[in-house]
Amino acid sequence: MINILSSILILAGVFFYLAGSIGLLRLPDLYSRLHALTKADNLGLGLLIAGLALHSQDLFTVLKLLLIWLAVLAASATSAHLIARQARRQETDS
Amino acid sequence: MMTTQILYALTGCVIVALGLRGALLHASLLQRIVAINVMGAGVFMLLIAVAYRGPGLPPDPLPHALVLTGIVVAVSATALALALARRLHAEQDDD
Amino acid sequence: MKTMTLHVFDGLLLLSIVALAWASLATTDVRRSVILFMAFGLVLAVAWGRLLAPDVALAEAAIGAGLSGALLLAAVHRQPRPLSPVSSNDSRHQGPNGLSIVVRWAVTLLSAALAGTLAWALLHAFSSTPHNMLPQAISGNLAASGVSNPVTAVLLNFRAYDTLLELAVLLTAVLGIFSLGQATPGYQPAGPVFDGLVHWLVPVLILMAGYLLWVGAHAPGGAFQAGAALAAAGVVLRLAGRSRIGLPDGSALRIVMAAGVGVFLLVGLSLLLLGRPFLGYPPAWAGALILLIETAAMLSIAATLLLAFLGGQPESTGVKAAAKQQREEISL
Amino acid sequence: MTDAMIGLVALPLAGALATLLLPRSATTMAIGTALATTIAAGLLLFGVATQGAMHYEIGGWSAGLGIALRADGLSALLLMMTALVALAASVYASAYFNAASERTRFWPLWLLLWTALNALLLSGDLFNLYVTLELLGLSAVALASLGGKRAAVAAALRYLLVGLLGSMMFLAGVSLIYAGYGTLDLATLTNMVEPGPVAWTALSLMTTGLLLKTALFPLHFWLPPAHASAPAPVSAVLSALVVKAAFYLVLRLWLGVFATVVTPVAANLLGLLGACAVLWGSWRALQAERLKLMAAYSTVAQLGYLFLFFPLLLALPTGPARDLAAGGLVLLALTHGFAKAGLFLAIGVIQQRCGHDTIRELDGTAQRLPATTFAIALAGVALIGLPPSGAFLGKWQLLAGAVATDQWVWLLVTAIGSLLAAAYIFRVLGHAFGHRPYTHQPVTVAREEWPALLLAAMAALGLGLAGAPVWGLLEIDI
Repeated sequence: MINILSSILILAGVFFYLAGSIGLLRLPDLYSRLHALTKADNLGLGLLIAGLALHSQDLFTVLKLLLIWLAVLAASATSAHLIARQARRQETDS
Repeated sequence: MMTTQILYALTGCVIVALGLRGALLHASLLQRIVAINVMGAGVFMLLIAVAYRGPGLPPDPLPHALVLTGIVVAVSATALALALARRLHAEQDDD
Repeated sequence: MKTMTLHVFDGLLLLSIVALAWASLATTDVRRSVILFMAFGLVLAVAWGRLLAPDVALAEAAIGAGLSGALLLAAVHRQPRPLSPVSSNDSRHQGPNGLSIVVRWAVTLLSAALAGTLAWALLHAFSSTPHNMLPQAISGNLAASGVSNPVTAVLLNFRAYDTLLELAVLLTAVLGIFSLGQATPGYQPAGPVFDGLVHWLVPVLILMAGYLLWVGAHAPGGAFQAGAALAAAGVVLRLAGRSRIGLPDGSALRIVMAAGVGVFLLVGLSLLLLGRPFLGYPPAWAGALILLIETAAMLSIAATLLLAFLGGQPESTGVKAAAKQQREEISL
Repeated sequence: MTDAMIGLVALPLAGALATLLLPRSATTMAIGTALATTIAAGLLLFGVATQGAMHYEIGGWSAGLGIALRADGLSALLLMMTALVALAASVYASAYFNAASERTRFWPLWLLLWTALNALLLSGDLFNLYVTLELLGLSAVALASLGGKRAAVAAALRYLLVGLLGSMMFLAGVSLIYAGYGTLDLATLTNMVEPGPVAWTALSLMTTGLLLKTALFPLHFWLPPAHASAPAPVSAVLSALVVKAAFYLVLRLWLGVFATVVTPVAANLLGLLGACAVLWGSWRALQAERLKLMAAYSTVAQLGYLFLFFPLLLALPTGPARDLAAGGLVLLALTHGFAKAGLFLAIGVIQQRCGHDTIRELDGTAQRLPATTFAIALAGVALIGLPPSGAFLGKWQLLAGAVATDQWVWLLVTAIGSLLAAAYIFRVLGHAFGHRPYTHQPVTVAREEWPALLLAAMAALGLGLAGAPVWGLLEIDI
């Protein structure tokens, strides 16, 4: 039972990664691409980690996986913000 | 499980060749430093492939320690090379 | 079924590694080349994980891709951006540095020949019976080494002399950087979002460094990975425009820089005085001595990598007025 | 006596840390460390001479697992030369650098370079050799770029990139050896190695890496600018010791570990490259405008002579003739070390006192700087290979070996090389003894001229007249 649930979660996560990557390639300008990447990949990672957490033996590993997810969330959100602000600033300058 | 070992070792050789080619051909200093790091990564892949003993068996720890030492040596050499390149650019702007 | 998927995974992983390496070296735009190199480093860390080398994967991600990438990006960031962005393809035929086609083909053939002979020799080496002399010796002596993680045992006990010289290499690099001039000017103070991240991230990084140092005795981790995590905390503070990034001043800084090699040498020589061989820890104290050396090495590695990112000796922060320190225009 | 081996690595390393932590009294501590290290080298030489080759397992682990330090006749001699040259250059450097800031930056790097040289000459483990080569390369580059001038930084950067490429090649060879034989210890490797693709490829990779670092002919392009633009004591040690350490490794690999794998064809190739180095280096030295550039090209040439010995040693059957030739090779290497160091130190004095080192405007230096010009002349005697010098004995064995094995081409190359060497030395002396009357009274700079004089005298007279023990010591082999 656990295996089926975790494989569903992992498959969903991978699907969102795929969506993020397609978004990166297909979307026209920088902002929408940033949008796609940050949102889809973070959700994908969340699902992936949920799936993995079901497999892990002890609570400590689950907490470590959660910490990874929080760190990636914060890092990608901040970097997306900084890139967008920088792009906006260059547009207003030129 | 020899195929995995051979697969990774051959890729290591390809990366060493790519790094060497880049190091010899590129003009800009930064790209030559990147190329030498890529070549180093290729050699490290050789070492780690040699250490791999198969999916179930524990790998040989000695090459792992060698690669760890190699990575730290590579980063210190890169840092010095970048500092020299920065000083060179600074000198160029002055005169 | 299981080995089939593993082979597919291996194939994809190796393809992406070679593709990233090729792309990073084929482009003539330095910025693109550095960013692709960082991606190459991270995918390489996945490859080390796949080959059951977690210690090396940690170090590759933290130092190989992380800090080397930060150093390279800082260097690219300082380089003046080329006025007319030369599109990479028209400079293709003329070659990155104007070399004629003959030279480019000669170098390509030379590197291909090197790869060929290397592969030929490796295949020959793999076909002969695998030599298990050293792995058995390591696992045999692991109990007496004071740690249960074999990689740390090799690094800090069996081949401790290598690690001592390697810390000396790190110290030499930073002394060389010091002799080339002062640190680069700092960065613009960060906006609210980045500042918020720094407030939260830096303590976590410091805790993680302590954890990595402690766990190194029985699981993947150790002084190098811990030092890299600590240096990452300093780099983030530096990028956020902070003037105090955790580095001590003047003579205290010199003590931290020399701590790694100093403690190592002190332990080795004092053992010599006690009649033991140089760097021959008595099995009873081995664990404690290794932890002592690793702590000093972590501080030394963190300070050295951070000073390398700074690009030189930081002015003594006490006297520096904000006005005097010329800030970069581009805010990060 | 084996503690002397540990002392040879630990003392300069501790000295480097001490000069880093206490910058104000750096000079006195550095000279103290230099003296202590020289005493340790002397003890080691005495130990090896009396009790034979020494062996020390670091950490008490057996050679396969841990790292073993080894000292035989060859390494003890080279360690002694390193110690004497570095001691003399340290005394010279204490007077050469007048700015305190330069001095505090110089001493730690200088002692780290010395640690790397000693660690390399003592190491008996392949990967440990890679780490010592990197430490040597980085400290040499950091010292070469100390001047901070544009030419020095550019040359140091090219030297670093070439050095990194060489180290990566060496590491590729080491990983191949570990893949094939499962061990990194040189002693166990010596009796495991047998001719085959692994040994050939590994040896050629390691040798290419080392030839890059020892600047043999086609790969020498980085050496002249790097050695010419470095501060005087640094270029003295770069030319006399750093390139020689890489040559020592080629010697240790070709005639020791991989002796059964080396083919005469490969040895002749090395000899050919050596011959080109001799001719090309001497020719460029003759055309050099500046004294330092001439000395740097002369290093490229003199290293060429050392590689000429490889085809001879391969062709000679093991016996007294081969031992004589091997002794000649070591004596030539030692003499070049002392002579080139003395020459560079003397050139440093001229550059500091006269502000330039262009050969054409040298007239009057004989009257103004008599001791320095005498040091250059003595070093010249050793570089050419005139009788009283050790180089004469070395070249004599080279010619005897060439005659014994009917390889006349090396004989021809040595003759032309020596003539060209004589040309570029006498050209300098000709300018120095200009007939322009010089009114001021001569200048003597004791602390800088004495080291140059002693080194040059050691090369021109010491090794020539007292060269016999070298052969005795070389009998002691691992």
